[in-house]
Amino acid sequence: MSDPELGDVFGPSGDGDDPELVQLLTPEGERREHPDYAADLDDEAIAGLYRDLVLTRRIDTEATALQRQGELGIWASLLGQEAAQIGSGRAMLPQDFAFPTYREHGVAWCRGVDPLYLLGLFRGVDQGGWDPRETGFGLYTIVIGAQTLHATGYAMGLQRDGVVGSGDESRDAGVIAYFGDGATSQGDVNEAFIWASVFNAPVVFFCQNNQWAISEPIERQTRIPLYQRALGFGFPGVRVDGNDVLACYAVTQAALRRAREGSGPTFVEAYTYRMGAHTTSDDPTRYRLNDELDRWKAKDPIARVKAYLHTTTAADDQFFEGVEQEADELATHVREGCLGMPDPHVLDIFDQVYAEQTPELAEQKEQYAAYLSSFEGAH
Amino acid sequence: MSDPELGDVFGPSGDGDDPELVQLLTPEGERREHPDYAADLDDEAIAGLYRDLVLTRRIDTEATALQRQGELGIWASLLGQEAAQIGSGRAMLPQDFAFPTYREHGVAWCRGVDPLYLLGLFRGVDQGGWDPRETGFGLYTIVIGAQTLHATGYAMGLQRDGVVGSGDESRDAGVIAYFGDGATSQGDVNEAFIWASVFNAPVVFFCQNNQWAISEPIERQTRIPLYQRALGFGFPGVRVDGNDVLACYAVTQAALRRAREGSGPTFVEAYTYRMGAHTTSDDPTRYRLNDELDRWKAKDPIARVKAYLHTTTAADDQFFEGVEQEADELATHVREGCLGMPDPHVLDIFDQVYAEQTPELAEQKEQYAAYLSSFEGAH
Amino acid sequence: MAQITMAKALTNGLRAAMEADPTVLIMGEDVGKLGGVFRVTDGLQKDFGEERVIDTPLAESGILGTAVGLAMRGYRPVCEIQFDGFVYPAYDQIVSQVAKLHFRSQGKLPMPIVVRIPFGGGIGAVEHHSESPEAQFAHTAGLKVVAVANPVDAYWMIQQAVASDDPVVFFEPKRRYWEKAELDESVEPVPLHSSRVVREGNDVTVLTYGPMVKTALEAAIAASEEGRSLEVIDLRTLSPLDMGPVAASVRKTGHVVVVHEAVVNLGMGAEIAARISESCFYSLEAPVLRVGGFDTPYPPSRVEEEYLPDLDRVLDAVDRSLAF
Amino acid sequence: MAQITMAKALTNGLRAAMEADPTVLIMGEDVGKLGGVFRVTDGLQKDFGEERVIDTPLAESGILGTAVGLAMRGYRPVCEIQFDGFVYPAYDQIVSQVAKLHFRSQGKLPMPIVVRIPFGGGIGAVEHHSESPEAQFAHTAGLKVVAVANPVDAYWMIQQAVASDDPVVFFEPKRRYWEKAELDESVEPVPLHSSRVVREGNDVTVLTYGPMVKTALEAAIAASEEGRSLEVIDLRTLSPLDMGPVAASVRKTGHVVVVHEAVVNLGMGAEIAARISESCFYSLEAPVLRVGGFDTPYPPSRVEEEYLPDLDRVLDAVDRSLAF
Ligand SMILES: Cc1ncc(C[n+]2csc(CCOP(=O)(O)OP(=O)(O)O)c2C)c(N)n1
Ligand SMILES: Cc1ncc(C[n+]2csc(CCOP(=O)(O)OP(=O)(O)O)c2C)c(N)n1
Ligand SMILES: [Mg+2]
Ligand SMILES: [Mg+2]
Repeated sequence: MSDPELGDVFGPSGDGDDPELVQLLTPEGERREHPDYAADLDDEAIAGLYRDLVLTRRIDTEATALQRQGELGIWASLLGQEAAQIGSGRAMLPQDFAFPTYREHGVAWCRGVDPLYLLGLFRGVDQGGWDPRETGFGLYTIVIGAQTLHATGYAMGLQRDGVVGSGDESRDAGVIAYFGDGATSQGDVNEAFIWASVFNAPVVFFCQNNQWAISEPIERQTRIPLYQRALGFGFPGVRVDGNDVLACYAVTQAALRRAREGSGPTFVEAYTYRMGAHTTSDDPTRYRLNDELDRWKAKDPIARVKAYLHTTTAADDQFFEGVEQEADELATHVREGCLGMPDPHVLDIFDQVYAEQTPELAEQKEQYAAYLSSFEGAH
Repeated sequence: MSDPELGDVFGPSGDGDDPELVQLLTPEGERREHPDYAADLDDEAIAGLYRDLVLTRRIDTEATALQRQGELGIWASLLGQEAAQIGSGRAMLPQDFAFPTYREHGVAWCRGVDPLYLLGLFRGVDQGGWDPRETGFGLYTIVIGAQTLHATGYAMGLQRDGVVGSGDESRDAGVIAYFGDGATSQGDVNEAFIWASVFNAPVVFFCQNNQWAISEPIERQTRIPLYQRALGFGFPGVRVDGNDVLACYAVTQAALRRAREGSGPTFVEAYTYRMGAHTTSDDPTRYRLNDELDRWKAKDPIARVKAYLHTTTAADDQFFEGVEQEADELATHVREGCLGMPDPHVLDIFDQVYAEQTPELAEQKEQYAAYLSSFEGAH
Repeated sequence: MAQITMAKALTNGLRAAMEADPTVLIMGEDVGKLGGVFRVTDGLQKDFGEERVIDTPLAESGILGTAVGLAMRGYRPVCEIQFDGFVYPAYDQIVSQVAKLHFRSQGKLPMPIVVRIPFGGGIGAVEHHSESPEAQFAHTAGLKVVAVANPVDAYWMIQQAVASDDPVVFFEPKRRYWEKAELDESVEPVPLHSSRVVREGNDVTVLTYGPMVKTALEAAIAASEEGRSLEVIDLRTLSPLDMGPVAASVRKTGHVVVVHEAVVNLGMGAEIAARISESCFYSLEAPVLRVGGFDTPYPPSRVEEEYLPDLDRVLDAVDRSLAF
Repeated sequence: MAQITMAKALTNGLRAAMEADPTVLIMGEDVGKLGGVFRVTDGLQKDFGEERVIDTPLAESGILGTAVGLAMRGYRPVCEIQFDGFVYPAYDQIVSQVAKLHFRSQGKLPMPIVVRIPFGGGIGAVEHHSESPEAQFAHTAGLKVVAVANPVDAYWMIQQAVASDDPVVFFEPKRRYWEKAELDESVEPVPLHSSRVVREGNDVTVLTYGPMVKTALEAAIAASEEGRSLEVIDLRTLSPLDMGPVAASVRKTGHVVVVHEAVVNLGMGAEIAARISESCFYSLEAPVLRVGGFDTPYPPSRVEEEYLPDLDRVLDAVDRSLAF
């Protein structure tokens, strides 16, 4: 047994020219080749991704502003992580299913979830109003890591439904479990790895390593690169430039294909950065330095796509203006929708606990309704 | 991303001539060299290990018999796992600390715990009467995996006490966490790996892969060799022939040294076999075949040491007879001690809940005592 | 009619549920070839295959967490927890996910999951094998909780629990697994969430469930020899509680004793006592008395007989109630 | 004397505990540089170093499990759980290890661990950030459970909890973190496990703890304007309960209302109601009434004001009690 040299195992710094990091588009907007991965996207499709990125960021900006104005209780910004989310989200087929954390606004966008639903949750109107079955997008999960087991179970359900490895590409389906770098320390996440490995479940573990879990840097969760975690469980792990939408798309697509074909799980580490605060309640100046932020600003996920598109014919000024205008309209939709959102009624919560209401709870509702109406006379 | 060939990663069959499996003594009793490991034991010391093995097995046989006769509620036999336990247990220094499961009777032996304490637990007299601090041997832990976190925390305590990597070999200490193959699936165990790795804690994770978790074969817990789990967490993993006491000793000693020196955790997979039932309540004929058992019988951990000792001058017939006699005496001690063990008194349990008794509980005790004594007149 | 044990009644009930609905799955540790450590799933893997009877990795959070995903995909997982004391690693998934997903999704994601838990003491086991954690689940909104006391109920209630679109924590009294009764399948079962008078009487109402129903009935027989008439109610459902038969009985007797193995402090008896005094304040001639575990961890098995409520302790409480 | 917030009082109390005893450690998520999401551990890592104030990996079972090992090695870990709803992954380690090791070892392994849990609602948070899980811990023998209601108690009780050789689950009402009070350190604190009359009155006894003490006091003021005199008792300790002051009050008033945020069903109110009717049966002029959460998961924050017990609901219960 030789002592491990930590330097040996700690791996890449995450810079784009590190061979371990899959990158197809440099921060400067230049395309790169990779031996194993290529994005099957023409420039028009890339322009589409650009639009997704911009619109997603706009939702985020608007929501942050609404929170500042007291319209949301809290907001978890995805700033800086748009490429990881749009790239992976667009790699999904309609029959696939995503299990998000609380920050996957870009994936929600790809799944056709109206952003107002996301705002509703952070406003405190409900806990996620969209239909997971219709959208193939699970409810936001706040307990760190819990959804990775749900994803694995769902993937086991796909196996039992015969829609894994059937050879019918229009039916075969896979699952993506989203989670953060911090989440990799939770028992549940590691149990999900074991389950997925043992049952060869069609699930992609998509970890957005944004370098921070609230105030804790990645070193508090691991001493080797996270994608190598998969080695311990017997399935492939890959680190992708999480700010490169093309690479995220290509890597996720390959992993999802593998899943749908019945070749089992894959761990994807999207190496990215949380540009904002953990949530609007957080104050990152207490624990991290500005120059780290500046270094990552230079790797912005949107700027590089824009730079690339400028070198193509797929996008002209009119295109960029059109996207801006769409973003403005979306922002209006988000703002007005948020302000106009009706409050829930307390009596409704009694009906949402069980599929089959209990007499106890029905009685509580009745009594509380009577109590509430006793005030009405008073006004 | 290339598809993983399961054949590539599944690794060795566990046969002695597999290069991945550290072996220093073959089933036939021949010594082997290993590039990384050597047991610093002369033949006399090996004779001592032989004695440990035999006595441990005798405790086990006697306890099983006592259970059959109704004297114990249940017994978890270590049959077949003696070498893993004696080898690792004898590699410990007095200042080290072991965190066992419910099956580490051999380690208990090495730590000087009177076997009667083990029987007391399985008889239902108490939940482990020995003193963990005096013996450096924690209480048996039945909730699978929980003790691996305790071990890691204890190891963090050693770091804070300045007895890790201080250079003073008489003080520097390490910890062993024992657990089974099934336990590797528990969240807690994986969290322990993360903690130990992140804090570089002086802990040896000693997994006795006895191929079964009650009725479930190892394939239900992993699809790669267990020792490779460590790769995913950034510390070394090694697979040792768990039926070879010399190899278990050497590998554990090296791992403990590393721990004490401040070089962090090691995962040791002792590849062995549960020769008996899971416990006396179990019926393995329901789920496994006899020829597997037969194959492992040929690898018996005691027979090979005996065969080796016959080739040396360290052990003559008198020695072997002496060990047998000691074993008989030990069996008598165990049997008589068990039969003579006083039952606990129910009123005592009230005093064992808290360090500082609560008035509530004191009152409950008083009332119950009064209630009990109300029957005394009746007899 | 043939006599059947509770364990076997559960097996038959599960088998019937699996035959009736192909989405019913069984998952847990050792539930396959071994048929579970109590043999409740005996033979089911052989007949329904490994896809429907799943030997899982050894991790309870994983069992419940994957069950959630399977339920989202339209399956009805029946999860076996090997022993009461091993449900805690799954506690988070149960209380924060299983219990809450229907609510979180406003009904879009029902959670038809059954969590089977062999519970209670009296079998001479080592630590963690004799716990009674039912109150903690009953306190968790979003779960339904039941406890069975006899083979007939076991047969029907497990099927009703599997058919329920809500998550049901299903407690099985392991010391009663081998008790027998006649099972007439043609007799219609009562609803899952109903309590039931199992012996009529006039002097004192004894409320209990699971393993203690038998104890209470034995106490009632002993009491009747002394001329005291106990009415015994098997609560059957712990959440929601069915207080109708309870209130009727209390109005008749004015005296109540609640019996369970769990620690008295914040055990089911606390809630029942509170509710009875809310609803039957003027009928009570004595406070509701509670007989149960002391405020200690479950003790080593050599003293469990003295720790557990027994016939004498029930009768003692009856005496105290009547003497109040 | 300076006014101090509850959060700051806790910081000062922890600081004092760490100064008094070098074996005291703080561990949890974000407790270091950030000082915890509520800043309760603000500045402690800077002053006591990373070895004593440990930013842990993100895993609650890991936090409690390693705390057990540290306690075995002679340390006194104070574990922060970031929010109430995140204690469940650590539930197994808490109920099966922390609570039981003293018992298992017959006193050889004391577990001087404090589990700090910011709890309760009213802060407009998303799911899992407003739970009140205290009853589940109070039901667990081997744990001691307290809840603080004001800065002065917070300052002393955290020190008493750290000094305790038994494990203490320490509930901090997060909506009251920024409430202020004067702290005179020269006034001797009362014992940790004692309840206390915080306002005297004659008509109805209001029993509560944690965040609802303030609400109850406000209700008492409002009631006094209508000529009703409420006696408010801050229970402070939930396990063991200190029923002495409670019984004295009930004998005086004959009317009791228990108030907490937790779900009523099997909440602390159930146990308190059961005990009061056991010990004060003839003093009660009405059943003990309970005001608390409905049997639903904690709802979205836009309705939490209506979900949570408030002044009006307390007064309503007071009216109902008096009208009984
Ligand atoms: C079980 C649990 N513990 C603690 C928290 C509080 N918490 C919310 S987010 C967070 C950090 C998560 O970090 P990471 O997984 O890296 O995701 P990120 O927020 O960076 O996207 C923590 C500790 C939680 N939500 N759940
Ligand atoms: C958390 C938990 N779940 C389930 C059990 C029941 N149980 C006891 S031993 C065992 C199998 C353990 O297998 P392994 O870890 O391989 O250890 P071995 O018994 O083979 O030594 C199980 C499932 C338990 N003790 N704890
Ligand atoms: Mg992160
Ligand atoms: Mg095993």
